[in-house]
Amino acid sequence: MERRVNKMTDKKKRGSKHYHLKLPIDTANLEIIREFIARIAQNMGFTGEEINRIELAVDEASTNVIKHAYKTEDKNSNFIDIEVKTFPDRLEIYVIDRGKGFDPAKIKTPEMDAYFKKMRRGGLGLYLIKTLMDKVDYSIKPGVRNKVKMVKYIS
Amino acid sequence: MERRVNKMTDKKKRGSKHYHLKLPIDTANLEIIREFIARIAQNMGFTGEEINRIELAVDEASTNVIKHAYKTEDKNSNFIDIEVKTFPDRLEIYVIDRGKGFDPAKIKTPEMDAYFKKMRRGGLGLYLIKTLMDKVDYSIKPGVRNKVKMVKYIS
Amino acid sequence: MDKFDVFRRDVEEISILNIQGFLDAHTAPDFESELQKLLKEKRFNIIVNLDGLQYISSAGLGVFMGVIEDIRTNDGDLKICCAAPKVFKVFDLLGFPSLYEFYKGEDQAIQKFKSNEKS
Amino acid sequence: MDKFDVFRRDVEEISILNIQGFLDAHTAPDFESELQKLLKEKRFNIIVNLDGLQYISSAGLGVFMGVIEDIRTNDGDLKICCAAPKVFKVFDLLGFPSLYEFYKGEDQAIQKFKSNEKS
Ligand SMILES: Nc1ncnc2c1ncn2[C@@H]1O[C@H](COP(=O)(O)OP(=O)(O)O)[C@@H](O)[C@H]1O
Ligand SMILES: Nc1ncnc2c1ncn2[C@@H]1O[C@H](COP(=O)(O)OP(=O)(O)O)[C@@H](O)[C@H]1O
Repeated sequence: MERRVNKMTDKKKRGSKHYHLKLPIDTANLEIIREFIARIAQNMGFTGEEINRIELAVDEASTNVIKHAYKTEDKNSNFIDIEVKTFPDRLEIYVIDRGKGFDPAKIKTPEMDAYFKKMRRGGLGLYLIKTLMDKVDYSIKPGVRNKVKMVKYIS
Repeated sequence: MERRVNKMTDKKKRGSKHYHLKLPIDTANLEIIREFIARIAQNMGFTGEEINRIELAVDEASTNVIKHAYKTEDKNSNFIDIEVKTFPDRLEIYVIDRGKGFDPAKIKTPEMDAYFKKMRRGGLGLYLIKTLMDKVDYSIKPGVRNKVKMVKYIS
Repeated sequence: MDKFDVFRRDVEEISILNIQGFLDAHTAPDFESELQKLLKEKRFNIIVNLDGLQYISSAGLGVFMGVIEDIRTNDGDLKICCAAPKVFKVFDLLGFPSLYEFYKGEDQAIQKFKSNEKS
Repeated sequence: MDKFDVFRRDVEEISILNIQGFLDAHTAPDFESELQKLLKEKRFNIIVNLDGLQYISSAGLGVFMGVIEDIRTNDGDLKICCAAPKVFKVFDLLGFPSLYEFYKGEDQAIQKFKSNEKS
């Protein structure tokens, strides 16, 4: 506990810290993304359980970029960007693409009962992200910059 | 083996791939850097032994940036950049800073016997990098862009 | 050391898939294709043993969703066992325990299939 | 789960430091300070047990270099044991086995100290 308190004071002094990871559009890179965010969260003092949640949310947002943002023929010339800002009280993660974008308001939260009745597959990612993180925001500019912002507070 | 051959053909078709990692100047981030490069090397099909060498070389170059590139008071406003390009036959890694730079020609390779006699500490990093990687190049522009380029070929 | 592996064992009418490692959008197709093989062989009594599974994302959950209708239409079932707490939590978060039977151990899942056969 | 840990045990005149995890520029100061504590206590018969060490970089090697002169001047020694092949390779690459005694097991290192005492 003492250790964690020390780290926090340390961070406060230095203000927020910025991290950036840029990778080819490829599901093989999901593991790199998960390890990257897990390590940052660990260094901030998040618990194992919280780290699991953050890792999964970032995986889901990144999987969406890899699967949905670009046409297959455009994937090779594009990238996925993960920007991270750490603050004394919270972790902010931005998953960014320049792809076709989407309207988050039009994506329905799955009613799980009905979902199971129809036995659809897919459509769980955005719902999971919302459930796992403390705050989620979308900023969509198709072809320019589509951004999912996810925030987790240190409890 | 078959698996690895397949991966290679796959990569050739798609040409080189670019990766980028940008982090605060902090030894706490060395672990993130090692995991990042190890995972890329693993996905390329390097052996465990080769991955260990690549990881160590990148750690050494990154440690140098964290320790030597910036004055203490400038560390908070600066970053370490790791750029990676993967090719069908090789991995190219660039460790980049904008700090004070140095003259690699003036840094003597330690004669290990004499080194041990004097029992100095330090001075082993650049020597290790040269030993561990297949090719090493420096490009130094103090205050602008100092770059250590390291290459490892797939055997 | 592979990131994901599927091992199959057949116990009489039951097929057991032991999945290990990380099940995400990258590895989900491997799991999917093993399941599709079972369906082609008309083996509809399936246990997925998650003993060695360290991670699952919605891409992995989607594989379970994608086959269950086909399996049940053919009077079979897909039962899940041996999930680590970390992995079970993801299933649970999305309400999967209301659609799939989860068991602590593989034996219990096998017994459930066998007792149904007899009745 | 810490990234690096040092555990100390004293066996008569010998102090054993068991170092575990990752020894890099981030964790080297922790190792250094444990060694400095021993030197302050005038305990100069030191074994560093690398059994649980998974990684070492030159920052870690530098710690070994930084204390050896002081130790030997005081008629002591720092012996190293139980390095995993991956870790030993880094020491070996830089010729450390010509300056430090390496042992497979901790017992052998202890015996070496004891036989020297007697002579
Ligand atoms: N980065 C993105 N770019 C384009 N479309 C996206 C992006 N993220 C999400 N979407 C859209 O939102 C939908 C719902 O996403 P999600 O809930 O993760 O389920 P799934 O990916 O399984 O369809 C996707 O099908 C897609 O149409
Ligand atoms: N990125 C860098 N910026 C400034 N100086 C550097 C950098 N990398 C290496 N150097 C210089 O090269 C020297 C030798 O580096 P190295 O062999 O790694 O040993 P050590 O870091 O232990 O001194 C350093 O002491 C430093 O002066």
